[in-house]
Amino acid sequence: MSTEQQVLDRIERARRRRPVVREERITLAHGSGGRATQTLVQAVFLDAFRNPLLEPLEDGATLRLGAGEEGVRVNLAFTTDSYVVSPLFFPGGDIGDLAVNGTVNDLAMCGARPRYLSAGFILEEGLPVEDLRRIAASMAAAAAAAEVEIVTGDTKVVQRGRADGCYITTTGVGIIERPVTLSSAAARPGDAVLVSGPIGAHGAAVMLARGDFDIEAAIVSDTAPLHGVVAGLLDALPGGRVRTLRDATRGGVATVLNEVAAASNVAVVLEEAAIPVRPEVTGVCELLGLDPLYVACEGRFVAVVDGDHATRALDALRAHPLGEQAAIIGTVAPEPAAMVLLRTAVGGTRVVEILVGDPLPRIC
Amino acid sequence: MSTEQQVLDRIERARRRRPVVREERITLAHGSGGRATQTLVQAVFLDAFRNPLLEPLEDGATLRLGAGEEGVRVNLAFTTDSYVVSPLFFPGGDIGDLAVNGTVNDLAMCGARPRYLSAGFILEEGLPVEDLRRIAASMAAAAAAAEVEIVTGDTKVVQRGRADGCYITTTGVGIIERPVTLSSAAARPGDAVLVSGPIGAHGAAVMLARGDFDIEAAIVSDTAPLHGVVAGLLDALPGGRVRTLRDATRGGVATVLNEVAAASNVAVVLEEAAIPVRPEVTGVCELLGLDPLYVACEGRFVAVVDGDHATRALDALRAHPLGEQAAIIGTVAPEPAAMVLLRTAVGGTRVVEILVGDPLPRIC
Amino acid sequence: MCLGIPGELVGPAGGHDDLALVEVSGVRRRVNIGLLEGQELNPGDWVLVHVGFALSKISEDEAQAVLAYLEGLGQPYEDEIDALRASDIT
Amino acid sequence: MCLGIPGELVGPAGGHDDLALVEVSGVRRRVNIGLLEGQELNPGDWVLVHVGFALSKISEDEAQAVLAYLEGLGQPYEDEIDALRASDIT
Amino acid sequence: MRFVDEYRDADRARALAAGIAARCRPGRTYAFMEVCGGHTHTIYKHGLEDHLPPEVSLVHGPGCPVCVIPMGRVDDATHIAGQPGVIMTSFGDLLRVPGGTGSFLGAKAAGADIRMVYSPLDALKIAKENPDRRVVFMAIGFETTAPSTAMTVLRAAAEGVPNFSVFCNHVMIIPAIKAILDSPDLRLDGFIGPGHVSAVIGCEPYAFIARDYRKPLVVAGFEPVDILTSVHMLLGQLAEGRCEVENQYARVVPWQGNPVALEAIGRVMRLRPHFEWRGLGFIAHSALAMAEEYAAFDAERVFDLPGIRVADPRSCQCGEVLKGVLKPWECKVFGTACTPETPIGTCMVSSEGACAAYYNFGRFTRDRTRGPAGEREVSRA
Amino acid sequence: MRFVDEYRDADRARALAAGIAARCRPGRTYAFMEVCGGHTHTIYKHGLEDHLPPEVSLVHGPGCPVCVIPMGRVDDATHIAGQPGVIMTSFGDLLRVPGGTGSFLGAKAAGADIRMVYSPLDALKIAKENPDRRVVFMAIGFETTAPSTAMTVLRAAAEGVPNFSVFCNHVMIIPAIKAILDSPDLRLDGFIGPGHVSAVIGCEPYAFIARDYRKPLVVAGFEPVDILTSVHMLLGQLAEGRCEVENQYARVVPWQGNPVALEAIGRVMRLRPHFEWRGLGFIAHSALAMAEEYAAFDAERVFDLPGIRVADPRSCQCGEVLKGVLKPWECKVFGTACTPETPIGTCMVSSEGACAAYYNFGRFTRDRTRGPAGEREVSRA
Ligand code: SF4
Ligand code: SF4
Ligand SMILES: [Mg+2]
Ligand SMILES: [Mg+2]
Ligand SMILES: [Mg+2]
Ligand SMILES: [Mg+2]
Ligand SMILES: [Mg+2]
Ligand SMILES: [Mg+2]
Ligand SMILES: [Mg+2]
Ligand SMILES: [Mg+2]
Ligand SMILES: [Mg+2]
Ligand SMILES: [Mg+2]
Repeated sequence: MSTEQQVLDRIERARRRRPVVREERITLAHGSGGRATQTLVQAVFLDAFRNPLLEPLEDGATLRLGAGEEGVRVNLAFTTDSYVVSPLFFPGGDIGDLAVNGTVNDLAMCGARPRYLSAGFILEEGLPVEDLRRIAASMAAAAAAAEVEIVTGDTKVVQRGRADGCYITTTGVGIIERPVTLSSAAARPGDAVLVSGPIGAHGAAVMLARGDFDIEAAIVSDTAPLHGVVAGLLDALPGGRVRTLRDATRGGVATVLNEVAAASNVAVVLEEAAIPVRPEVTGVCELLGLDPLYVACEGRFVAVVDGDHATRALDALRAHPLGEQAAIIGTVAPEPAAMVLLRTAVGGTRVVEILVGDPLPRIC
Repeated sequence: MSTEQQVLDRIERARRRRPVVREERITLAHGSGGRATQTLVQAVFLDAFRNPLLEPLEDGATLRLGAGEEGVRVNLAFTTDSYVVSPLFFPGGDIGDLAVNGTVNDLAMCGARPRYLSAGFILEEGLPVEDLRRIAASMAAAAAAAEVEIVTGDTKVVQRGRADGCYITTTGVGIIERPVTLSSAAARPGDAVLVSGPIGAHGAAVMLARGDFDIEAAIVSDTAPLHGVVAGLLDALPGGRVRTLRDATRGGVATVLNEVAAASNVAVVLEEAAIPVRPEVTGVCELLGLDPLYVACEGRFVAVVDGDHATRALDALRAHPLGEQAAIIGTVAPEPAAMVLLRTAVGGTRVVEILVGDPLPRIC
Repeated sequence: MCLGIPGELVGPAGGHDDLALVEVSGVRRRVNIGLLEGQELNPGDWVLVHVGFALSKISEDEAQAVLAYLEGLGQPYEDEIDALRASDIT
Repeated sequence: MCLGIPGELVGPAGGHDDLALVEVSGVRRRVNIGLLEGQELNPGDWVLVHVGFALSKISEDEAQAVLAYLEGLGQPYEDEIDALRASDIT
Repeated sequence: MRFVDEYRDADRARALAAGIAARCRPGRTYAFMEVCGGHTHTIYKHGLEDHLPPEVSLVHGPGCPVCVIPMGRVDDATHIAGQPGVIMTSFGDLLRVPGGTGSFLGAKAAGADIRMVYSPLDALKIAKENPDRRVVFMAIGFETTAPSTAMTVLRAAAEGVPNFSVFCNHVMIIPAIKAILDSPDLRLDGFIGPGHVSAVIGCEPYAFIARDYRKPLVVAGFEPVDILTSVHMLLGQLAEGRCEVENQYARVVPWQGNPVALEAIGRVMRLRPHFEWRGLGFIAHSALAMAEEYAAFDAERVFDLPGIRVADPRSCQCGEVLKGVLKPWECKVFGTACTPETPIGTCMVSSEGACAAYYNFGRFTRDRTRGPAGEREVSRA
Repeated sequence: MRFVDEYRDADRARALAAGIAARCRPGRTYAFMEVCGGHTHTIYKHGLEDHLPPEVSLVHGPGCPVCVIPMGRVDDATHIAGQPGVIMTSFGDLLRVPGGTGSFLGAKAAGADIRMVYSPLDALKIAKENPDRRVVFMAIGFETTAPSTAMTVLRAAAEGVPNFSVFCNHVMIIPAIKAILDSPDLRLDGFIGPGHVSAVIGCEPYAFIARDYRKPLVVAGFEPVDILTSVHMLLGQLAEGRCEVENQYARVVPWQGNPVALEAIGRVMRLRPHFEWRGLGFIAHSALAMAEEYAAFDAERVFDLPGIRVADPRSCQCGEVLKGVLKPWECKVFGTACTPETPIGTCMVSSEGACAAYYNFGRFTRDRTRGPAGEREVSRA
């Protein structure tokens, strides 16, 4: 083994070490959705709460409930997300439909039919009531579109300067009606990796909406409920042929696929040229020195499916309006385990790391 | 009818009018848990989200889920609360156990056995990681004590000055194993009203912990999980004899009982001398001009039970360590409907209104 | 606003000369006693506290006098007391 | 840091004289063109944008020259191109 | 609680009720004004009217400090609160007081830094902790509270706290009582005198009421038994044909008041030639301003104030309520448009305001034919 | 994207790869230093080494502006950021740069107001929007960036923005290259010249490299085809025995540079006698300070700075990496203790730092026997 190889192996061992939070204080990086978030969640929360349902750290937990003595079971998906996006309103959406769609999508990623949502509001003193009405109206519209009901909630108000207008935490309950075995740990060599549409629009739209960069572009958020397009995919590839579903939110496609590669102990090999990105999103990323692979989507997901049925999966995605521009973007290989590689457009190969640091604006 | 009577009737009609938010901006009063919160929730959220499960605005929603074709049902309680208490740590507890107990208690108030929690964290940049560890540890301890598991979660970080250290939103799922018909609308004339212990300790402890008032007193929060003492009560009075359970959090006993009186269209008549309040809590209230009836508890609930079984209910409560100082504090009368009256210690009778305005410190 | 609370002096408070510690039902607060300058104040004395200031020293004798006034009500008072003792109101 | 992005001048931007609007893949940003003082700039011209300033005007001719250089690689280039055209890599 | 519980005793209250009933002359009615909002609060909070026979009615007076602030002064305060770098401090009661341009609560929601304090000393502390901000204390209150403000200013001056000032709205009870006595449309049989004001000013200043207007006055404490005792004492004076100033609250009120407090007021403040009272109009020599010597601490001089008089809302009848001419429920908007949640008048804001006290506590205590579970009938028997 | 996509074309890259391989003399190896961190970034981000034959190796140079900032300067900046009323602004790359007393990210978490900007003009805008705050721009960068800082200071002076200042850390590439050429332990066959620096300074300043040190240099653009072309051109010079400064990036780089930019630097800044470079030590005349004339905008004069030299962590080998003496993975802490998440050295922070670029993008591109799905073997065939 060459010296360099030894170094690389040493790195891989370091990457698999028990995560430790080294910082004394929470920084924005801990909310990036990338490595620092993972570290914090694992070293603080998982460590304290450890139980078999939480442990996989999937988009949601799957609850298997017994119904009395009959031994009949109901399988539920249960997931929560807090939404702190700034600004509250942005092209293509607002914190309200984001809070509904985001949680609906996490349920969909568990293979569940989303049914019920709760909504906890933390409002900042001074928020215009009219803004809150708009947010509530767009939550209602998003809930109707996703066929879920908001059945319980809570409202708190904090002093001016203790929030940013409005934070919303939605929690979803969905019913898992199909016999799915979806898991980030289920990807196998030979599988195909698909994305349901062009990536990065949500994050780019929110960044521009903040106005900090003085950039104008016709980019609208991709926020949308994904349970419909997911249902089509699951119906087209029954019997465990869909291995993994992950919506590519904070941290983007790169981060989600790193999590899949690590959990499944496989390599994911992406084809740069195959990854759909809208030109305007590319433009914003070039201007700001960002990589679209790390920019959040709120209506796009990554699917790992049986490689033999990749085109059927693609057809199923494309049959739905929200999957019209779906693409096969890569494959799963046995090695190098726990890594994502990218064959670049220019013909090279490089590593795609999980998002590190870089506190981008709050995008969800 | 006397002129005065006409005025009073006019007022009652006004009180029942469709709520309207008159303010242009959210104020702290909208988070008080009292009248302004009710108005906001009804005029904005209920109006936008309206559905039969949300409509009663109980502590949680009851979900009746079918299990496949067999027609077997699982009844779940589903509830959410956001916790924004300041300071994060206070005598007797912290935001962590509060966030677990508060949601466990809302499930218990639905007659459910609490099972699963989600936790959404909104962290402020700069929060000491050590504080977060303490909070997570106390959540874990509270979850263990309440026999629930935290099975899914989310972590966001907002910029310094956009939160107050840490906000937590917990959502709970519980299983309703008994054939209960608990509802705020179920109180009937002749029923007895009980409280599970001395009131107001939590709110008083948090107010003092802020240090704004330069007051010292040996008051610790009453935060505790109530499902155990509730279970004892439900077992002692089966068959719908327990009409209503409400934990007396924001807005205190006065507000909760006003909600019950309004929903059930009955009068609740309280006996001031019978209401348990610790002397120190009385002292703080006197010094600050507060009424303990409006001060929050986080480990106390109000029960409305069949009047014929009031003492059995009292015995059941007192049999549990968290109900040792339970008391029968009043009765339900037919008239004046939708009102709470108090027979004062000095022998008079007065109205007890729902909490209005008065932005007390954030206590939950 | 004109809220005044009787509190027991339990001793001097740290810091300023004008500050004393007052206790109400086991609850302690520092109050300014500058308005009682010239009056003798000892632990165990009671004062009336208003917006953080001791406004007045409470006279135990006068306090008893109010209650004594009731005894002086004479017959109506006795009758009432008897009636009350006879009935048993929960 | 030394990130420079080619953008097309699409016209003057509001406000200051030194500001112009630049477009990159349909994305517009105001940039300061003060560093190109004395050079003729017209809509349709391309500039290199660095930290909000146009640092250089891009020469189309020179841009073509780089690509033309490849043609000059001669045989190895032709061979390679043929080989590539023959294989079909997904 | 000592000096509290013993004055809330039901047995004593019922005995007094019997004594009061016994002192009423058949066929005659009695109207006593409780001058002070604190008394109004006690009366309603404890349901004291249940202990009074129908012959005795209590009339609420002008002594609620929050209620008498005119809208223009609230607007001035809101204006100050909106100046750059200002921290406005006030007692919690003021938050919802409506001015012409909204309330503190609204201004706070719109961005002003307005903080509640328990004591003027807390405001001074905030000033010391925030040397780069200008901290203003919105001072309200009768003679009870003015000494605390004065002492705070003296301390600010002694310690040299340059960023602290007081927006002085202290008012005085005697001119207000005089205005009421001079109003033609009110028939009163006596006064329940303001106990805590008297702790400062003593009992002497009320002498003219007994002497010139021939009305008895009993300086009263704030517990239920205090008030019932005072009513009993007033009935006693009337029965015996006396007309005096008596002191029921001698445990707290020395006959001569508190000379230290009076001196502090005298040093720091001066009498205003006149001052507007909400609903009552301008009353001469009825309020205090900061003295010239303490101009540096006077928010009225530190800030440019709009100082615009704002007429009360047309529907507002607070003036009549403050004078005792109208019962709260006789105001046309009471309990419908004007509620504690959305007050139109000031009397609906403070818990010492007659309208708020009546709305929050009192609305079932008088003239209700149906009692809650028949209880009121019992307690009045 | 125009002027981008055509330089990322796989066909062109493969043709160049073939051309490069063809120009390598059997048995000989070639080491070229890409001076600029932007080039390092491109090389790894696009996996360009896959297109190079084993005979050609690229050596990463000192041209990463974030990497060369010494710890003491970071501490000075953090000190400024901690002064009352200060808003510190900087490019995002600087957030995680470790100083002796922590990073901006840590200082921000602890309460400092530190804001990312895209342009120094944004910092000036923040200053105008916050007249009561002191806004400091942490200026870093080579000659590419110095003109933007200079123009911003000229605008601040013209508009009279008194609360704006610049903490000037601009460095110059020529002295650094010279330091490397003078170091004994490095064998280089030529230089890939920094394209964007050259857009300002032109190509003439590199003449001494070809003339005195006999090393060819090709000023290169930042797209993959640019870099491969430059390597091809360097091999061409070597094959032909030439040793010249050539300009591959003529579409952007005029031979004489940008005279307006140079003039702006000349007006606003002056050469420092010496400046410390992280890992490289003090280099004479290698950096710019604000000129006397613009002292009012010079954070080094506006603020008292600790100015303490802080030794690099013992385990840090950034100096060797910046000089090209060590490959990133030869540093003992690389990828274990030092990662982009927890950088020990600066080279692990910026995406232009060799360690970060190698860690994030490169760790599977060289010397891996097993390729992903056998693909790398194919692409190199
Ligand atoms: S009801 Fe309102 S407006 Fe009418 S007198 Fe009372 S406070 Fe004034
Ligand atoms: S691995 Fe870290 S310490 Fe070592 S040279 Fe690279 S940046 Fe410096
Ligand atoms: Mg997800
Ligand atoms: Mg989730
Ligand atoms: Mg999610
Ligand atoms: Mg709630
Ligand atoms: Mg509840
Ligand atoms: Mg709840
Ligand atoms: Mg609750
Ligand atoms: Mg999440
Ligand atoms: Mg009054
Ligand atoms: Mg370098």
